[in-house]
Amino acid sequence: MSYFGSQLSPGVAGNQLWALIYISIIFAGVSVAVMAMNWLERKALAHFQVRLGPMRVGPHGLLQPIADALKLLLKEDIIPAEADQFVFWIAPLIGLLASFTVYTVVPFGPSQAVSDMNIGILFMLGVSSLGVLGIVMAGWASNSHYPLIGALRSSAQMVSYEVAMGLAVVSAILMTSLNESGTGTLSMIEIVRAQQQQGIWFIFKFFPLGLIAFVIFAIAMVAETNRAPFDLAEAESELTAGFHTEYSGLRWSLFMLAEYAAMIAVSSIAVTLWLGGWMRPFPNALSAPAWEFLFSLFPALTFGGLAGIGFLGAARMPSHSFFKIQRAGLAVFAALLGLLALLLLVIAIAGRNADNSIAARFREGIDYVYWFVLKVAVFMYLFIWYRATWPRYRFDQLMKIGWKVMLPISLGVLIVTAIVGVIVK
Amino acid sequence: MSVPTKPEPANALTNEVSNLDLATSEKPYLDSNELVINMGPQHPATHGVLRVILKLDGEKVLGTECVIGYLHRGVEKIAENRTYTMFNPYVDRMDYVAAVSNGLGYCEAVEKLLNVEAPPRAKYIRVILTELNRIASHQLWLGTHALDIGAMTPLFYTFRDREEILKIFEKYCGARLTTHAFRIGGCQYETYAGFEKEVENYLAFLPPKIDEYEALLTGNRIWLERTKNVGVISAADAIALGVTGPVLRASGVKWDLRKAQPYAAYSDFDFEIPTGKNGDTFDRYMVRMVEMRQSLRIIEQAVGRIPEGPIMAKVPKVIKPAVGEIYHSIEAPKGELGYFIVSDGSTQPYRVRVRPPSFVNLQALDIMVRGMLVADVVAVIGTLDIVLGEVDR
Amino acid sequence: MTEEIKTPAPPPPAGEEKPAAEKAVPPAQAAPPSTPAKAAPPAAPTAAKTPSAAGAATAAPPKPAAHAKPAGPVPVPWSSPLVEKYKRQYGSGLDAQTYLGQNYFSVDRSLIPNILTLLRDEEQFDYCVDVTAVHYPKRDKQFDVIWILYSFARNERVRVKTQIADGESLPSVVPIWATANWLEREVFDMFGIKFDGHPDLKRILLPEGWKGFPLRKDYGILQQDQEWVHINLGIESGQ
Amino acid sequence: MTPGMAPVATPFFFYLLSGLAVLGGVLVITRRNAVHSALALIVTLLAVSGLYLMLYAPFVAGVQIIVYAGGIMVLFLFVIMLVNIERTAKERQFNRIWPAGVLAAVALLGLFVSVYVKGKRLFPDSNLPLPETSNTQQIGVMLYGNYMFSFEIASLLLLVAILGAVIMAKKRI
Repeated sequence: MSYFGSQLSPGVAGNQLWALIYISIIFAGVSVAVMAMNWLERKALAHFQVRLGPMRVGPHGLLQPIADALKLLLKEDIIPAEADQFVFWIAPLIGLLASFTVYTVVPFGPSQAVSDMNIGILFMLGVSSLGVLGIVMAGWASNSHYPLIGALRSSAQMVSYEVAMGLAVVSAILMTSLNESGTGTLSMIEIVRAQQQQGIWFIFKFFPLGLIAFVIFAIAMVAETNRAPFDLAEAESELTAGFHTEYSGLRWSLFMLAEYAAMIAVSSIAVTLWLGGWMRPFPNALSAPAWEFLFSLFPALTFGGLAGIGFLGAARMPSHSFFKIQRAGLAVFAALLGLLALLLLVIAIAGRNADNSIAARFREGIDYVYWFVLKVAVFMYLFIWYRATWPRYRFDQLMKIGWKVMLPISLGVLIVTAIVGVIVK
Repeated sequence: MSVPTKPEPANALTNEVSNLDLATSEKPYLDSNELVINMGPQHPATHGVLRVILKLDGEKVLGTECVIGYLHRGVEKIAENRTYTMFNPYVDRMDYVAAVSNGLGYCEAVEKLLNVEAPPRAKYIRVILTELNRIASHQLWLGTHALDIGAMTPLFYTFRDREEILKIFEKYCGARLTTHAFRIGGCQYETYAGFEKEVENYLAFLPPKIDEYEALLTGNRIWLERTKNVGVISAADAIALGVTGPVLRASGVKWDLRKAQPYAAYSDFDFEIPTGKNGDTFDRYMVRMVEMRQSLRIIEQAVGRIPEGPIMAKVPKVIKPAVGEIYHSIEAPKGELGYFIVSDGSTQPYRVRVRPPSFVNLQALDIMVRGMLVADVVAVIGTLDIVLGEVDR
Repeated sequence: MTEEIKTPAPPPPAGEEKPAAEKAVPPAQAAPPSTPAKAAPPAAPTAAKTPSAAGAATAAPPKPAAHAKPAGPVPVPWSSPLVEKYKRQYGSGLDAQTYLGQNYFSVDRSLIPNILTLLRDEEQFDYCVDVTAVHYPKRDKQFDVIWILYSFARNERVRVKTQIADGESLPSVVPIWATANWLEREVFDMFGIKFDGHPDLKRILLPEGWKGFPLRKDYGILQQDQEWVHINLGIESGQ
Repeated sequence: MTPGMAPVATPFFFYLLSGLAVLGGVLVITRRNAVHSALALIVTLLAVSGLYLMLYAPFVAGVQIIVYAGGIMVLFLFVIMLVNIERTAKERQFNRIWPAGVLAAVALLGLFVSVYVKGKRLFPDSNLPLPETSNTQQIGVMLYGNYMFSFEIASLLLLVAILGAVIMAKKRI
């Protein structure tokens, strides 16, 4: 338990036990987040489209992801006769592995990360770029034309957008070097710290340079994760289901898991690089203890609000005996949320003094994770919003945007950022 | 009416179409050029059971071949074994999203053969229902077309609004899709109480919804990129290929049977024929969007002055047209829908030939997608607005 | 409904009844007057009928049709400058008639590619609406093949028909109108009429390898290619 | 990697990664299916990048993953997938000059062995100090300072190669 008081991430501190615990927590957390995202996507998309979405399994379909997961687990796992068995079998695992490995360096807080590598961002980009291997292998191993075309599209798309993405990332890293010592960093935690020191999120740095780089990254990350409007690899109207046409059951669900995990991962990169990572809004300007306390109430307020919505929903259910169980379920769910809110409130109040007490440490950690997750959640919502709004790009247009628009702009932003950085220094 | 230029001799269009070498028997070593993929008959974007064999170079389409007939029910053969009246409901099953138009065409053709004319009140009701059906058909087209191009949301909006039309149909004749709304000689049903009110409500209801569709699509950059200069067909090619309806009009030919050879009561109404310039997918989209608004205009004029009077002409109980043959066509939502009926003087038609617009329009797919990408094939199939029930009959 | 603009009031004699008159038309065909009465509305778009006028017009004609069985309108010769011209050119191989205001040529099989080419090139019938056929099993020349043409410039429709025997083929009109490709394939599919020079004459709606031509009159409505069904679907019958 | 972090089971990981790399290498040349070969190559590249990490060269390791495993190999696969695999799989992979290949391999092995045996004399046995901090900056200084010219020459060479490839592949530009 020597680690417990330290301000380092377990990987850096060399504490393997806590690293393992963190890994488990993050793995479970991401899996739950994927399920929540699944539900949220279906619900939000439905409401965009004048529908209700899942309503039957659990109150307001809350248990739908569980039902889906169960169904997928129990489904027959079909491997096409002419498929390359081994590659077909291993492809989803590679995708999953790549998208989950990335989380080792995602900084949910200054010490709330599995590890802090000094090449953190490089590691993230590198490993997430391995995810495409899973798609390519799946497409090829299926031995079918639609998956093959999906895989070809996907690989070309990812390789193209990685370039613009990387250049945008570099321009953010360049900004980290604008300190006294003049040394930048690739470490995810240090990047956030640099923003803290410079007192500005990089999205607002050298306005509009940071914003442009951020926008480029935000576009490229949608392309990287094969989401609408860049979901050509799985364009259902053209390629039925693209690279996973031949997949079913558990293996298919692994692809979905990998896709959503990758979405969360790239959003984490964006949050870390441009949106101040775990930092709450205005940590420098509004640093008085009163402000600190006010902001630390946000987690409790959020869950309280969710609980309130849950109770409202339960109250608004039709008073028919059919809805008895649903109403009760929703009420229990809301009550759980309320309890969580209460717990968070207690922690926030108990840890309001910035001493080194356990409560204060807890409160801090919760704040960090809360703000980080909130920022990531905004991106998740954007992903859904994009999907509901836009048609799909065509392949050549996608390439055109990647190479002829995004690449020059990101290169230009990089150069201008460098020049401005030198001048400012 | 603008007269298009005389079409080129059509050899270039057709000769290559069919000799598609699908059996790529001798592949050179490290051959990476041609990929033959089979799109359909079960495919999300082929609007039913169309099967398109695509020959691709990477993603570029080198040639297509349509394989149709999966939904062939022998409608024309059935017609020869049914009386004129009995065959009437069958026509609804061809273009089932525009069943009212099919019925109108058939009833008018038989009426013409019988040399009777529906009373004016019936004609007005026919116009209102047909135009409502045209809007419903275009809405369904818009939703599925947008879905093909990847925009999910318009589908649900258009279905929501189409529902209101189907409700009117249901109240009028009890059916929503295959309505069998008209009878030979007029209409069977008088309008229900409140019919005019509901239609007028719909007239006020729809324009903001069309604005909504347009807000989602018309100015959308991705939509523009996906539709502009995609699936271009020139006026000359369109005429040579017998393409009709919005597809022809989008190529710049201002030709609409409702104006050119007015039937029912269309000569009473004031409306415009929208045309496009480039004959690309975007023009076809715009033409149909404007057509919806023009249909509303027609309905608005018609519903205000439905004449009083009978709804059924005096037609014999047993329909036995004299020996002879007749061709009658109407402007269905998809194009020229024609019926060629041969009578031998008996109670059953000797031959009924349906000239289906979807069938003929689908022929244009090949020249529209050559040299384009796979994604455009999907867009073009959508923009042709085919209904396989009508293609295969 | 406007094709008949040029048609003057037709003289009573009905001319030779080549067309659909395979089953002898009963002699009592005293009805010609009713034809022009009904089928001559003025030029198209202005033909707004007032309700009363239309009502009066429609009330009359059905009555004779209701009593005397097939006593309907009969085809009358169609005379127009176009017809005169072609008659001079081709003489007896060509006949032009009007039925219920719709004009058609009945031409000899030998004239087929020429007259259609002329109609497109000289008379601007640039749109081939349909190609279809009718089967008359009791006739020597069993099939009527019909081309329905339309001219955008003239806003006029015309039909061209010809008779061929079973087994005879026709020249394809695909070089004239590209649209005829599928339409001819359908005629081939349904009637077994071959078109020479068609780029890809094969079945279109029925599967390849199907035996029989369903729209021939000797093909029963319940009939199907049992062998094909058995081999390809693995069931005894599709009925 | 970072000061304070104890090297974990170094010999074990070294042998594991080396073994993987060698195994991957063997699979690359023995698999008949080109896609399987490419996948084996990816394993080798990843193992090598692990070795880089053990040598305290995280930047090189990261670049190895991004450029080789994530970029180049994807392009490899991209090309291989378009190729008619069935035919390549059926054909004999070894042609008549395989004895020459074996000879070369034996010679290389001999070289390695001799270096290993005489290594002490060739390379002075000195425990080089491990880098205290991230060596990313040092790499940058080297590339854009000391070895600027050769770096630029290399990039020029790559540009020429790209142009050549485009000209050879495109029938018409």
